[in-house]
Amino acid sequence: MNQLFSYIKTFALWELLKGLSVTQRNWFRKSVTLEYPEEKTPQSHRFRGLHALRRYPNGEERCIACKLCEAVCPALAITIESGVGDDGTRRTSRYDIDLFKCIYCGFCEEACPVDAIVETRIHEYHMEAPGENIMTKDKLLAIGEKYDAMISADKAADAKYR
Amino acid sequence: MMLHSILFYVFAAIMFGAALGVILSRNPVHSVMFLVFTFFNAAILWLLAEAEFLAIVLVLVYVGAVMVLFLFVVMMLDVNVEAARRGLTRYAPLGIALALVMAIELINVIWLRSQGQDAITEFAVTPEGYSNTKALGSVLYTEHVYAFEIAAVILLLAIIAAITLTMRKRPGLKVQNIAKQVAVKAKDRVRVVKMDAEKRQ
Amino acid sequence: MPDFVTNMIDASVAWWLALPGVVQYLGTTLFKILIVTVAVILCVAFSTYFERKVIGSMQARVGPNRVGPWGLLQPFADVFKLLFKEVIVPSQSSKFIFIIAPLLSLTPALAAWAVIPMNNWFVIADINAGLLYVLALTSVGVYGVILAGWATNSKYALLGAMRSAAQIVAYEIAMGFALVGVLMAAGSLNIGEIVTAQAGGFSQWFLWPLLPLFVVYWIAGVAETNRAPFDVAEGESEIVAGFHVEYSGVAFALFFLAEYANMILISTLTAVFFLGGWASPLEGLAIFEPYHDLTAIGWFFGGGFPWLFIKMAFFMYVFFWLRATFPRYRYDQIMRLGWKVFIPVTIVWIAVEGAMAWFHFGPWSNLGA
Amino acid sequence: MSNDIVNIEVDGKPVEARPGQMVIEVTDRIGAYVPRFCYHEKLSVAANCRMCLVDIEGAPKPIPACAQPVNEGMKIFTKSPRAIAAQKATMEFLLINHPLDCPICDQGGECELQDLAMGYGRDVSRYNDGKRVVKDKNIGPLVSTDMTRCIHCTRCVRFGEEIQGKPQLGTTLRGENVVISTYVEQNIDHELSANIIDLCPVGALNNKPYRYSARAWEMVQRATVAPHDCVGSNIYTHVLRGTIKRIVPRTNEAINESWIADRDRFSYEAIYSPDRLVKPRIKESGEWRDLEWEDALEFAANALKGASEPGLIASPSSTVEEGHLLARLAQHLGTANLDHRIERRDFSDQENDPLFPWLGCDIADIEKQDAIVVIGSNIRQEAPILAHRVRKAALAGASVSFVNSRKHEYFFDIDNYVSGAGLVELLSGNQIDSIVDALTKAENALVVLGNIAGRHRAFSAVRSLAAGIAARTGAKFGTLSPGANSAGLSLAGVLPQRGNGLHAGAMLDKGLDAVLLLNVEPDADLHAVDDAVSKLAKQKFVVALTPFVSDALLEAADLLLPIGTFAETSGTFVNVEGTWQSFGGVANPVGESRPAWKVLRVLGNLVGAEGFDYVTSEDVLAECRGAVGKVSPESFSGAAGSQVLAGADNPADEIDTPLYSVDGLVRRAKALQLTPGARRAASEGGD
Amino acid sequence: MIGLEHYLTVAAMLFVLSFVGIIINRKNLILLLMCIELMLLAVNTNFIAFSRFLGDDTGQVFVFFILTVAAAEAAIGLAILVVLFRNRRSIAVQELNTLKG
Repeated sequence: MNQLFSYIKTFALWELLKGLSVTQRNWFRKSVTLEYPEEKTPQSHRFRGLHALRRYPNGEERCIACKLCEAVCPALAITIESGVGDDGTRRTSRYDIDLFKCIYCGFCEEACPVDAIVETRIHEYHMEAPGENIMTKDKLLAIGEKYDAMISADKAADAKYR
Repeated sequence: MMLHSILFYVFAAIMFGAALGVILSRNPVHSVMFLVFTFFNAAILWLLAEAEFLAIVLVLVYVGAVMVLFLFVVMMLDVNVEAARRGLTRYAPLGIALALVMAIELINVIWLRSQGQDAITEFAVTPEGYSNTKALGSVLYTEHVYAFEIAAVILLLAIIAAITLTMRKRPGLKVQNIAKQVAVKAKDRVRVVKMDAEKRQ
Repeated sequence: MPDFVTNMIDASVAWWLALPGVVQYLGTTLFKILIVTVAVILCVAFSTYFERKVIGSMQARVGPNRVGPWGLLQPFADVFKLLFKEVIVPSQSSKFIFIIAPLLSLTPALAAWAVIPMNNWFVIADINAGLLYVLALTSVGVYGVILAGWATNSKYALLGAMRSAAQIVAYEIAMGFALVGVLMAAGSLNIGEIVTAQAGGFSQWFLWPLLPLFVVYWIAGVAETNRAPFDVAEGESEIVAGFHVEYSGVAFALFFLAEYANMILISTLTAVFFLGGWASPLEGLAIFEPYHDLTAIGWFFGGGFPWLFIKMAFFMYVFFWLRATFPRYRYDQIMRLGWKVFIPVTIVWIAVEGAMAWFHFGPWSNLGA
Repeated sequence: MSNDIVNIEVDGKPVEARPGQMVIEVTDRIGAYVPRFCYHEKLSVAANCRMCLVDIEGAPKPIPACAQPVNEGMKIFTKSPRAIAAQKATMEFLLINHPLDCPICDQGGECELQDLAMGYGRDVSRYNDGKRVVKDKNIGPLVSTDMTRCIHCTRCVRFGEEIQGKPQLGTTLRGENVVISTYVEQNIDHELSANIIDLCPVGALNNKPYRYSARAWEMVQRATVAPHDCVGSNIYTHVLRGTIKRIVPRTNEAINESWIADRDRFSYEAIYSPDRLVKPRIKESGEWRDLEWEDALEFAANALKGASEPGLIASPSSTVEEGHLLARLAQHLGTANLDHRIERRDFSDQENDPLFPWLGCDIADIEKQDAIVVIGSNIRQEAPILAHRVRKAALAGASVSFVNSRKHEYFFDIDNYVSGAGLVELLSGNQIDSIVDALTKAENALVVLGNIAGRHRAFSAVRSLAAGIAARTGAKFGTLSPGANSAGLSLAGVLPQRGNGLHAGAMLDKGLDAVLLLNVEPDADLHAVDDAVSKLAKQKFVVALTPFVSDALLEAADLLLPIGTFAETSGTFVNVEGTWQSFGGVANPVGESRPAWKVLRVLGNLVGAEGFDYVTSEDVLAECRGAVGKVSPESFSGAAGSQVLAGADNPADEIDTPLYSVDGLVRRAKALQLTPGARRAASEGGD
Repeated sequence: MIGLEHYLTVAAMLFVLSFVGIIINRKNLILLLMCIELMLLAVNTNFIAFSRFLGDDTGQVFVFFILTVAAAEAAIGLAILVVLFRNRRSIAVQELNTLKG
């Protein structure tokens, strides 16, 4: 009897019709789309976007070329060359982040002993020419300077959880 | 009827060219494509001869099915083209010689024998409202019904033969029966048994 | 109306009537072809928009809404984008075949429209073996796909082409058998006659006596057009995009056009074969008889092109609905469905039809009478 | 119960030990790890870091394992709560004054203190007072100092006293104020001094040229062999993205123990010097221009093919493979004019040369000798590792004597230093009688002829005399050899006398159609020829395969082909004791330079030589080894022919190549050239 | 004016061409099969021409049967080909000599 019933169901395409009714019901549901450039979702201060290198308030670079970020980077996106700086301290002579390799995991930020490399909340950026995906030290420092206020505020907001 | 003649010559010429392509092209896939093209043109010639049913059936059966099969086989069997084409020029003289003999004989039959007789240049008269399909059907299902049955049996035979030839028995193949899987209910699989708890000894 | 305009119209009509018959015939036919082709292409353009909107709605999204009001100009934006993109021909490909393959795929999809009656007088070529012609052309459409896959010289493309070809050939048979049922019911291969055989309101449509064949035909049609859930030929999860991986720009647009033209064709054919084509469902009701000849809304009661369009649009919607609902079939399941389910079902129903005809039941009720 | 076994128990397991062994030696042997900073197996016990405290049953307090000899029945617990607590407490004390600058410390990642702090350190410091800061010292161009990080293990101090023999670092003050320093500001000055970098368990003493340029974890460690002397010290190169960042010793007790000479450690700097030749160059009508390899090789091949008897001169630091290919090439070109003995000036007795220059015994056996005589050698410069072995022998009580025209400084008791005249005169005089006596008395005695003797204008006479002394006293007789691979090249047949060819000097005097120089700088290396540069310039066509370009080469050569240095090529060196040591290329080639064996291989193809289709250097080596067969080393045993040309035995004419001038690499190593040793040599105007 | 002879001639040319094809492509089984299809096409054309010019639909019935049989032939021929290729990795005719006495 069950057998017969299930045969009838099969030939009546019952399961398929059930599926179709699900999608048809959803037709009437309100759309959840956000119209992106005009509307945006709220963003956490922990958002991990474009990277930046920070300076101390006196203008000195924070980065001390310890290469911990390079070591911790799971995507091998960071390339650092280091040497003795002009003042005899340990400094980077090259600090490149390949944005195509980067997976924005934030490990570099976590690993940094001097809070030099940070991931900002900037997530709307693009490249126009080959090679622009490489964030050089100069570019990273420039971002750090430009968005210093935002970065500091985010760091301050997160400080009590660390 | 000028139009008719022009169309005939044009498509006959194209068909001839395509047929040449079939036997001469280096790549079997191109050969198949040329053959498809030949069939198309043949279908047009048949249409010109007002055999519309067969023309369409030719396209349907040959172009749509048989040639797809050919194409399939040619593409799937990674045939060594160069090796297969070697010797093409070697046998060409023999082929052309035999072809010439044959062509002469055929032309002899077609033209020389018809010399002096009335050339048939007009289609046979068809009655008003004549439908090629209908006419063919009525002949097929009355006079030739047994042959028709036999043809059906031959086709069935061909299907079975082709399947048995190419079927590979793969032992240990696991197959799922989707319908059965979908139809199964929890209570078909699990039996919930109620039992009293045993007393501790 | 100013005189010179009426004069001009009169003059051109006179000029036209003075032309030889052959030229007049060719002219009108070309004009008809132009109308149908442009209409189909416009339909294709808006079905892409329609599809995205429908699927969007079913997924609680909005779909295209940026280009033009409600995104209505999106299809044109897409077309322009595709037109201006470079057509990349892979260096190891078979160049000539690679380029003509999209055309081979589009031509049959458009050519099949020749025999489809839009209403009781508009048909480009009213041939007797119209049904066969449609079948032949749909079976030829496979060449575009199979040659595209082969000419690309990529394993993904070839696999996609192989899948697509095998699938189309398999479903061709079920489709053909379903149409055998239709032609048994209509008693003609002429599509116009098939429509008129269904005259007399929606109760007379072949949908009812041939319900299993209708389902089979429709599903086979979905499979023929390589649409979801039968789109293994371009299954992006396994074979990237199947036969058209390497196609770009206009060449890709042609494939796109062919696919949608085929969808529209299948929708229209389903309407024609099973839903009475341009006939109105209210046709058979005597109370509406007097309104058949009303100028603006007469079609609503008596039948006309709008009904065909509405039915076609419905089936297009079902195409999108299916796509939004069902996950992709596995290849062996597709083959199983085609060979082991549909063909037996159609054969059984043809036998049933034979029985119905024997007992003068349904469409055969006035047979021999 | 025998005297030489004591039974003890470590962590509950019974263990046998030799009496007098320290506990830590036993625990190390059985793999029960005890943390330590000051203990080092090659140095004396200091027991001042207290990290190795272990729990010994019956002892009232934990006892340092490095300073506690084992006793019968001793029960040691390395992991008992008391031991662990003691170790943790020690670690906390050590960390009180250790700065938290691991991120900028070059030792970070390979730091013993860092590692042990992970295991024994607290995560929060309880120390709230000010930390101690110590001023850094400038102790020379090789070693950087960050003395604040010092934990006063005194390994460096003990190294100076015990290994160098020249204490340079020491501790001053007491308690918290203890400071390691050089007392008065001065550079450390010893050929092995940089080993303190490896010894320092923290980041106090670090590699100065390497400073801040890489981290320990990101470099790839690749083994190779040092190319600057005949010892063949085993080294590791640390390579970052194909560039050598530093070199550290690879322990091989049979050769270099765990030390390497400073020049082996720092010569890599020259690989990246601006002098590197990065593209083939050709001189056309006096003007140099760059050209492509294909064209350059064509030129070279045509010149060699067209020459009637071309001359081939290889540096003694060329690999066996290069030597073999050169010999094969010479064979094909129909010439026997090939030589690698570019420092030798007297060929009169060359027929009696042994199969290859041999030390007379294994390197490790030097320290077991009872008497050693070193003749005509500044052995600390020629082979620092051998000098260290000789010093070890002397410390063990051997009688070590020197015969040399000039006096050199050694940091151990020398039995007899005979000097002040030419070598022939010294050896044939009676000043050496007491040395002969010592040799005769000794059971194991060794006479070693050095490179000063090897470059002597009357080398054959010196050699005969020395061999005569050895034969008279029953001592072993051996020679040092220039370059890293004199032995290997002799075996590979890069010698003219085996085919009646001309040696290097004679070649250039004769004038040839084509000369091929393999890694030879005519001005600094080619001692065999006086005025080598001008003589070469007179040759018809000179092809120089060289990693470096110099004014002398630009003057002397017509075609320069850039080849890789020892780090950029694979190859094999045979050292002075006859050990074959193969190594692979470790660094990416600089510019368009190519391994020399590949260049020679292609040259072979271009001149149409047969069988030049080697794919790897291993193929070449296999063929060469097959050709050499099994050889047993032999000492020179020729007859004493002490006739000397007038003026040949002139001490002023002896050539003593300074420590940091032995080859092109060392001469271009920036840091080495800044050392006191190099500056001293320069101010003396030595060569 | 197009007459029966025209059709017959076209068919004859097609037939001869396919014959040449069989001879020069005698090593390639697939092409042999295709040439045979071509021959059948020529024959079919003749049938249709005769049928139309003589006004007898039986000719077209013959074509119908020939199409049927040719489809069957092609299916079996290709099946054999596939099996052959699977077993020998080659479809060269000259290598199929294991049945030689």
